[in-house]
Amino acid sequence: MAEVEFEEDTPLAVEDRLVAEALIVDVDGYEGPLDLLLTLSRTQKVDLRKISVLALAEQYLQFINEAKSLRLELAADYLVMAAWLAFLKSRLLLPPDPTEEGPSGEELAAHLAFQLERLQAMRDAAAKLMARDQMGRDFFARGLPEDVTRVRRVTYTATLLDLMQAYARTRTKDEFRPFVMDRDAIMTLEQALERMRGLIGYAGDWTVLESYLPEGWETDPARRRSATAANFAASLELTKQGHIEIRQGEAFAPIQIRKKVQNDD
Amino acid sequence: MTTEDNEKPEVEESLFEAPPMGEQERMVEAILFATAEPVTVKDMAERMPHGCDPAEALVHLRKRYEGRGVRVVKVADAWAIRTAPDLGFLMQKETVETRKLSRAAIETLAIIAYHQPVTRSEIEEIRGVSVSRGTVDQLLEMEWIRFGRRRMTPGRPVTFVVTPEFLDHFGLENARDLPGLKELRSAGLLENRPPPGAMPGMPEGDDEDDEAIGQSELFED
Amino acid sequence: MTTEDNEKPEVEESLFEAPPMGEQERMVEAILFATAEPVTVKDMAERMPHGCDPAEALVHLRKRYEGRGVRVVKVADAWAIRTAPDLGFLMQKETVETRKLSRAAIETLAIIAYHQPVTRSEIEEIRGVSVSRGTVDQLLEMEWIRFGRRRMTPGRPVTFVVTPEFLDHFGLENARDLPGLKELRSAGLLENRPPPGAMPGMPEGDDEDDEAIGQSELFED
Repeated sequence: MAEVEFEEDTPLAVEDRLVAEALIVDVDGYEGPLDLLLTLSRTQKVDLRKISVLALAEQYLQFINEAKSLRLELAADYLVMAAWLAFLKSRLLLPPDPTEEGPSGEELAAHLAFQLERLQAMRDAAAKLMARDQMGRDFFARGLPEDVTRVRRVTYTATLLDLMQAYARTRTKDEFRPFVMDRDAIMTLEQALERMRGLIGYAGDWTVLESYLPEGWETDPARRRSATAANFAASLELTKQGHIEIRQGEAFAPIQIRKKVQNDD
Repeated sequence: MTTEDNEKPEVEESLFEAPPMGEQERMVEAILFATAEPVTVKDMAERMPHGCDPAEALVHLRKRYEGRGVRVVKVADAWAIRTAPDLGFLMQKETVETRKLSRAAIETLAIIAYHQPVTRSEIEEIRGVSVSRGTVDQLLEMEWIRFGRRRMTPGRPVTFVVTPEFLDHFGLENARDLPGLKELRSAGLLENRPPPGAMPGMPEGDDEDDEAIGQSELFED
Repeated sequence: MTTEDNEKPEVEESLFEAPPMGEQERMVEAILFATAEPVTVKDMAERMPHGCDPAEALVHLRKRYEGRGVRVVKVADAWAIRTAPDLGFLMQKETVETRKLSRAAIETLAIIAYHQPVTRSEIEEIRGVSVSRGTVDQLLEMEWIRFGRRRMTPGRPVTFVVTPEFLDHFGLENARDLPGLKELRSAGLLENRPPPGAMPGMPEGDDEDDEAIGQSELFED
């Protein structure tokens, strides 16, 4: 549905209505044509089910004419109702024309009668409702309620993922790995390679490979073994890549490395 | 007062020893006295020891207070204690001035109560005039009506229904107890009879406008 | 407690027929129920029809409520209906609400879990913001962290470590089982953000130092 369009129309419609309602007040305080019809119908002094709609239509049209002659301003819906009732009256008076389309005069009259009866019924129901015992007037609730103390126990929780994400937030460095994951006596080839690449630039002369062991790895035998092996493998790799030269005087002699001097030969 | 006949004592007792029914009645009594708002059976059961049957205790309690200065009343699916209506004269100090409702508001309230769930345009058709925003707002604010489900018709208009607060205020156990409801229904006066052809004063186009307003504004938050 | 002796019932009765005592009891019951404060006998008498004896009605009412869920009690020189003391437990409604830990708390917890034992100033260094007392207190109260040994550095600051309850909650056998960030990343649980150029307070070179400390001190007990 074209709601947007309706919304745009709304403020006007409400305003129109307020204006219309203000005018209705001018017509003797009737709440609208249906209210006026219901009031008029009471003059027939019969059960609403047996009401003569034709007579009611005549009454209404007469009322409207009087109001007009008094130059009372009539709200549009009163006039619309008057036109409709005039049409209904003609339908009710003329013999039914089988060629004519739409509901018959009787059907329209019956519905109007139903509307009046229903409105009256709702007014009666409203009166009965308001006549009931009402709380705070006829009967009363507890005046001195005892507070139900809401013992609100708040438990806090978090998931492992929350924990991880929180940690990631504080430590977003890409290379960061929690140290608890490190096997503490292992130096990998990658680590050694990375480290030696940085150091080799400073080693112009032959240096014993063992002196490249990282600080803190020389004393513990396991660490020393791992670091030595990693450094050795890294040296071979760097030699292969042409960054350094490597030599060993004899079996079990210290292994020495030095930065390869470009265009040495 | 006890329930050994129609319950399954062997099952219940084997799990927990529920307090005797007399004790349960005392508990329900204390709970209902302590609050101004109706309390649901579920709520009572949550506060009472395991294995209690507040619904049964309520039956006993209700009987106990018959003819007394206060009564045990049912409001929708909850229970409350209220003073007997014939003693209202004693409570002048407690009387709360309710805002005077306009005739339009009273009629609108009655139409919602008897026709619920009902759309705004249906209310307007019954009353023959448009329903002002203020009227509906006032009833909503008093918490006597609330929004019901949307009607599954074009425009999906919202409907209005009455609340437990409404029932409580008018001393009704549920909306079926509305005075004269049966008679109105059997007389066909609660039917939503479509008019044969277009009715004057209620052009169809306007109705849809209203509903569009309702839809966009009512459930915005 | 009753006043029949020192009043002049013969005079009153001659003027008005007071309601039967049963009715008076109902009235007192309704008044005590609906009034927001304890009510004095004088106040009751003023509200009730002429010739009533609220003091006597109170005696009956009080007896009626003996052993019930509520009692008629005297408060200073006035009367009120109150819950029987043994049913006070019904006036509590325990609701357990589970909330997510605040960002500050979860970050602090994560740092403790990964770096334990860790001092408050180390946590602050890693988070880059100060850690509030409340946050640490909350974690201590939840029994997810506890105090570890004091660090043997100037000031001998206390350290924090996680507890078995923490491990239990997160389904970890020990803190070493905490997944590394790389694992989380490869599992797609963390977005692979480009690393920020420099972490405040955490120059890159320091990292290895940190780890070395952690390694030697971790899980010392």
